[in-house]
Amino acid sequence: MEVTNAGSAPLQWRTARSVSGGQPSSRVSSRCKTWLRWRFANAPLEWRAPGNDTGTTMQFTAEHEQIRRTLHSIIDRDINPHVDAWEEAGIFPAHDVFRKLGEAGLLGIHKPVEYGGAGLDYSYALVMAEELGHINCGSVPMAIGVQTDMATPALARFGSDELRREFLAPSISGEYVACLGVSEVGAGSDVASIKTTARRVGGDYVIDGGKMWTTNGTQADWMCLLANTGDGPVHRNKSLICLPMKTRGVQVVKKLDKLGMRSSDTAQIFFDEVKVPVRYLIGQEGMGFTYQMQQFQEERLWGAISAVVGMERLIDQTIEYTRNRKAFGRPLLDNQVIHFRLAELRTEVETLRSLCYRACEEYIGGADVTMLASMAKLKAGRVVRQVADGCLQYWGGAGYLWESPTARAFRDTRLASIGGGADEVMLQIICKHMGTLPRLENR
Amino acid sequence: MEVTNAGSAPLQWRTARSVSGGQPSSRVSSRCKTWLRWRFANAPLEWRAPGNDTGTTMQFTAEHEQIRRTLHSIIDRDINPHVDAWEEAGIFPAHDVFRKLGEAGLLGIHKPVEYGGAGLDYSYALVMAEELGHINCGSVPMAIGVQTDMATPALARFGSDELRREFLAPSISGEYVACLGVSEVGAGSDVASIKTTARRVGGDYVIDGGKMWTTNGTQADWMCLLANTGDGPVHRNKSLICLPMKTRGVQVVKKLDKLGMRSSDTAQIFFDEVKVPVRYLIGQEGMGFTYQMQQFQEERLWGAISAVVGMERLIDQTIEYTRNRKAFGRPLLDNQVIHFRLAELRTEVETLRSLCYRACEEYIGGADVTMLASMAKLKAGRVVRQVADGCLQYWGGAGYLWESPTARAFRDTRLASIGGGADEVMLQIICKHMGTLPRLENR
Amino acid sequence: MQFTAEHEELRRTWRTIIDREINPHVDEWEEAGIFPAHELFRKLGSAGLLGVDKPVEFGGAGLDFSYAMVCAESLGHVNGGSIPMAVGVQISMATPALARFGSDDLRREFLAPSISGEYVACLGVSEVGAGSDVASIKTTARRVGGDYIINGGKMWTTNGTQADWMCLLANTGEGEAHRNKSLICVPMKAKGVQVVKKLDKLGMRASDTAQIFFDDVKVPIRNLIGQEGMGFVYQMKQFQEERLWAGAGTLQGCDRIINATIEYTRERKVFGRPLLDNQVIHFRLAELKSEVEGLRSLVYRACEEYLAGKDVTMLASMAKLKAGRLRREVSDSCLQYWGGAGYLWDNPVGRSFRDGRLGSIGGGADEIMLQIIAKLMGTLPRPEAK
Amino acid sequence: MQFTAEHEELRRTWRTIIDREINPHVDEWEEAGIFPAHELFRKLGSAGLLGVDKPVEFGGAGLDFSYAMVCAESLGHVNGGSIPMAVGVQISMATPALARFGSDDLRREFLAPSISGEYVACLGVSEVGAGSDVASIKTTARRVGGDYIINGGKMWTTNGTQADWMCLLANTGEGEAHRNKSLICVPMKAKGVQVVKKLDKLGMRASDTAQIFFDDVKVPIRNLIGQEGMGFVYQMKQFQEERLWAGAGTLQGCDRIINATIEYTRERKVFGRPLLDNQVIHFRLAELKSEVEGLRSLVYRACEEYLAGKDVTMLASMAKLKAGRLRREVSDSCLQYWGGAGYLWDNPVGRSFRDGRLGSIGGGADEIMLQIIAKLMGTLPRPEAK
Repeated sequence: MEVTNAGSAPLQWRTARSVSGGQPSSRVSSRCKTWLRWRFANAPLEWRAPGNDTGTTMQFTAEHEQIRRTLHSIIDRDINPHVDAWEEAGIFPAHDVFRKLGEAGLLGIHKPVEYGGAGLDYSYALVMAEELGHINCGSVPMAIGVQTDMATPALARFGSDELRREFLAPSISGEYVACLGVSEVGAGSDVASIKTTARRVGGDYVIDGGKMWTTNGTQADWMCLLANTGDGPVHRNKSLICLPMKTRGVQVVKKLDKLGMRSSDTAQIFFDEVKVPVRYLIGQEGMGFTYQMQQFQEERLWGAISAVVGMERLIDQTIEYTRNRKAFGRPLLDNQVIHFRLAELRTEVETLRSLCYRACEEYIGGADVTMLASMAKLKAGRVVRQVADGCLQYWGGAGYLWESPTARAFRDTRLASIGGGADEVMLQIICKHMGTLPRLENR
Repeated sequence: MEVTNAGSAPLQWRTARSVSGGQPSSRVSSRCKTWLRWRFANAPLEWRAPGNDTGTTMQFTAEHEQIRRTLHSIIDRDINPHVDAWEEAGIFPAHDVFRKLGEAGLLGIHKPVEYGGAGLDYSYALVMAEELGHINCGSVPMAIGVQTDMATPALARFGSDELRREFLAPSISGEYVACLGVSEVGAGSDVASIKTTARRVGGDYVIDGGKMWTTNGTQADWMCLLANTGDGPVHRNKSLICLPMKTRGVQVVKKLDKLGMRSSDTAQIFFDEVKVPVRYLIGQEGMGFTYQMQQFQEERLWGAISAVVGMERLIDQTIEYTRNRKAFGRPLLDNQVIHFRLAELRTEVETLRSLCYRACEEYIGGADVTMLASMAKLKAGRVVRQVADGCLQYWGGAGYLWESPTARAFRDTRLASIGGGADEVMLQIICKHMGTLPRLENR
Repeated sequence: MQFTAEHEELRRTWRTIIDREINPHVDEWEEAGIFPAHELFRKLGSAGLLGVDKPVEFGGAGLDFSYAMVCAESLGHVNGGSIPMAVGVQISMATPALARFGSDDLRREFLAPSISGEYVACLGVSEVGAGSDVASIKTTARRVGGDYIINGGKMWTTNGTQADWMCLLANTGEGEAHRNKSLICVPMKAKGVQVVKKLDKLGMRASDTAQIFFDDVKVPIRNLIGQEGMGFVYQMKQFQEERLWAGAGTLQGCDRIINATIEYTRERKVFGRPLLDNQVIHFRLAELKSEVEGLRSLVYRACEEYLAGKDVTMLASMAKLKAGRLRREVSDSCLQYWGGAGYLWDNPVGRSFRDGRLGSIGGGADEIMLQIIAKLMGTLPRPEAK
Repeated sequence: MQFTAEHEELRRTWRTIIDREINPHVDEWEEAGIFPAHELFRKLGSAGLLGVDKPVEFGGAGLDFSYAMVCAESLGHVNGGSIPMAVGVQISMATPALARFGSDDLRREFLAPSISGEYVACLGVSEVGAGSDVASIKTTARRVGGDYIINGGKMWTTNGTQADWMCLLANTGEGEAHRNKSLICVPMKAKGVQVVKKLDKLGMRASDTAQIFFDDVKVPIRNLIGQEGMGFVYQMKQFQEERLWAGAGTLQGCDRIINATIEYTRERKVFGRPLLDNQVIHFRLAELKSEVEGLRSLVYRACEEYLAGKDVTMLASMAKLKAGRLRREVSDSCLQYWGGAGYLWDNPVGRSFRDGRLGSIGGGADEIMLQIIAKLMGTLPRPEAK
């Protein structure tokens, strides 16, 4: 392009906005709207048409708000009052909680309408994930995330109708609890190196091996299992299989005792000649690794956005605590290092939120957001630790007490940089996308 | 040892202190004391015998204080008044300055008495390096450091008497300016891969190649050159050679224009069939790499300790500036983020100083301090950048002005993590000592 | 943020003009300590680049702020911070208030030629004793007959030695510090305006920064922008765009430095393999890139909300804060991997290290951003909250 | 710091006793939320480990403080922070003032059995409303006849449910806050002492931390340590040793965690090679080790100066600050490389993560250290400098 021609460009631009802008990004199909109306019929109606949208994306609609409100009321009524007891018990009643969420339509927000989902776009799922931060711990949100964004996306996308009726529909209604079987003792971050096998014998798969770090593992009705179904190259020999947990040969060996996430049951599981029919295969045989990588994309975005509100709340609670707490004759909060530090942390939180929103927009727009989602997951892991650690500091001894929100956050958030692909795995993925990973490692 | 026996141990300990402690660590030989008396005869005498030492090491004696005072008066009279002009000129008159330091006996503090040195232990050299921080820039201390701790230790330790008379003595008296020829265009941190060669032809070495990043390079009278004198394995084919810079074939190609250290002349130098007699070899042929590694040990410790006082001064200047500067009706310094941050920085500075002192003690005690010296160098590089950057911030626009002490520190200190072995090289050395470097890299 | 073809067109135009008219000259301008503002601005003006979000009546393109933001981002392609800063003053710091609140006469006189590139503008807010603390400025403009008589001085004035006019903030009354100030267009050739010295700075060395004195400078009262006494309020609004500009302006510069470092470390071999193959290097660059994308998202989000008519003071201040911090981190970290080469005077990363250091100081230091954020979070103690 | 053969002997003794009597039981004590202080202290007492720097007359070894520091450092070998903390209270927090200023009678009654391990001591300084702000405690000890009548309460009392006596700081007068306090030995069985609850903490789970109330508790006046009204001053001196202890106590714990991580990552293979071979991992561990050696040097230097009779408040506070920060950094960074295994409850690094978090809070939070350092640097504003 010639610079001399550029002079005339403004003529074009002058009307640009009126052409390109201003179009409502009406993401909610009319069928879905009906569904939403029905689902949220008993909630206070402050309804307005999504057409009011200004055309800039990530402008939240009344439907988004509706989801927020519905989730809040369930959290306030059915979850938060019990969290302390569940943390003490080392488990929470997943079936009870999921049934309530399922009845409210919250477990299938972006799942197909045919199986009880709402068929909404990912921005609605994102809002759901974000609002889970209102729960007073990390375990329950994580369990819900496994159900909605980690164990079911591949099934919803690639599963046969029959399989979706059998496993997806009851997972959306909340009747079934799902878990994800990817990590193993010797293969945490290095998914390609899993050892569990599923051999075809007649019309069955015969499964041997074991899984580790399985969230919801002691309560789950079925597992979305990744296993080696062939001998080929490691990225093409794996399959995803729906495995009912009551099948003979499945042993839940132990509930792992963890630093945090104490109300979440995390299991180690063994498979000893477990037989499931071949029709339990999700999509095509050999495509498991690929499906799982796609599934991870949503898991990562979920992991990032679900951290935001919890951090905001912790910062707010810290503001409140330090405002009331006096030392040397004035509120702790009046210490400049404290209110400045909280401002820094809030800045990091808003940056993370913006990154998640942007990734979500691009995802909805059909882009591959592996890099942005990995960045968001990485950043989330870093920031939650900073926030939990930073806030705890200003509570002093009180923050160190076992049941203080800061101590719980400190324990729970430490997982964020480890679970669902450690920070270092995210860095590796980002490097790959930047084209900076050395050949040797770049497989 | 049996725990049951441990009960009687206190009996032993009770007298421990009186046995092991309390001995004066009289490091100054009587000959040296005489030398010191003579050297510092015209300085105000507040002399006391070193026997007053309490026995804990790194207890400074009157001699240490004497060195400090002598150096201070030279800095105040002959250096600091001219620094701004030298910075502007992009060079400082090394011969003038070194002659003054040489006359005061400051260029040979731990060099052999036979060649004009004071023969004191390394703690005195350390004090000298520390006090160089009183100079208002980084360039001049660096140039002095090259003269005393980078280009001459190997010569002083391994050189023949003749060679030491020819090159070391005038470098101690300040007549000669020395430079160090190790880094090359393609070999900065990776010393083993230098390309410059010195072939034996008759009674001469014929030198070809070139050196880069040579501090004092345009003014030096001689270079302590590292060159390949053979074809063997890279750690055994190198030698150190004294190279007079006026020799035919030595071309000082250009003075490098650097981000900081603006009054230091840094040169790129080429050698085109440069002939020097074989007797200019330092120590044994093929031992150059080994000698240089030893020489680096002192260079690193020097690099670390020489950063301390400059940082302290910058912090003090920042305290003064922010105390006088008002914003929003009160001194800037009264902002808690400022005085707390300065306290953090001061803590880091004291930590670094302690690490240097400890390394020095162990070095004097005969230990191999490669690891501690590398840690000190690494830490120094990190901390000076933090201090310069942190202090500059609180000066606001004034700190951003070219000639402000913070701006100069910001430019000058950035070299600390790069020159004399970058941070990453230090990390590699530390890893090697920790036994954590992978085999592949561990050569 | 949904970018249109027009946004992309704008980016391309900037890129072409930067490659042709700016980058080839930056080194010599850095050496000279100044750049030919009139000459360059006229070129930018002819290309329609100085008024994308300014009213059509005065030569602008009448587009929304997202286009100005694209300008800021595109300028990151310039090899150095001076020119982007100078252009930023012209587009988003000295002119937004005039464009929004100025009379038609005033806009014809000062805005139109600033959009065409005929005039160079500067902003007169900071003073020797009042950098970040804007409310405490001392310069006065007294009404005498039909004129303002201006006395005092300004400090840290970007474009100060070349500017044709200044958007001046001065005290026009005695009242409360937030209601006694006005913005006034001051022709720099007016009698009594003295440009005392060009400041010698650590970085931004191609940008002329001046200290300026006013000694009984007379300007007609019609040079007042908008209403008398509203200057502080206008300036605070103008700051909002300045901060978004600062956030956006950091993005592509960081990308450029990161990319240059990738390229350099890929070529450069140490211990027999590319420097880039060191895991600490490619991981660190990935970390930095993640931070840049985080900032980018924050800037885009703030811009969207600003376009939607919301008060984005908090998000804009966060973006400015994060931008200042991040530019320093990126420059410092990348420089490290260039080794000695990064320490050479003309190295682009070294220049970013010097230039970028201003980001946390100029246009409201980090601490001021923190104060604003704390205030909006309701956590600033009363006595400090003036 | 020149360590003698005796220092080495002391280290070996600690190591042996820790390997035999402590580490095998830590997991069960953690589970139980308490450890058998009397049983353990008696063993330590018999080995002469509870009084190395205490007067020979009362069963101590009469050595200098460097030996106490070696105790602190050696305790880092314990797999968890609770026991070192409990021992630290006994050796360097609750007893130094008594040892230095107490009457012979009082020392025979409370110090001697604390050195032999018969008695468990606790320190009563922090209160619900006065953690870091010691001067503002509310507990009072009024003189009535030959007795003090004590009312009030203490919070965060380590060893609180098992202690035989408390070194109590209470207000014994009305005057100025720094001159109206005294230290008093209070037998925990005295009538009116109520140990209300064992606090349930994030970490240090084998340590019993109590909240304690005093309701008209009578103790004879001869239980006063030193002079009345000097309590604040004594306590400040006692804090100096406490801080050095905290600095020294962090060193070997950090070493232990780093070494365990090296060992683990060397064994653990990912993508076909040891985790440790990742450059980001071995470089990061090198960086952490450098910081640990920096802290070690600072602690040794402070100790030397303390032995030489200097006031080391500043260096000790710096050591405490740096120790708190560093322990968190080391635990957090190392945990990362253990992945899921580090997140398991009984993992030593996970425990260090929980336990170590107290370092920046207990014994004067980081912010208090900063305040002290700022005060000694002369940079604390007047109004805050009480």
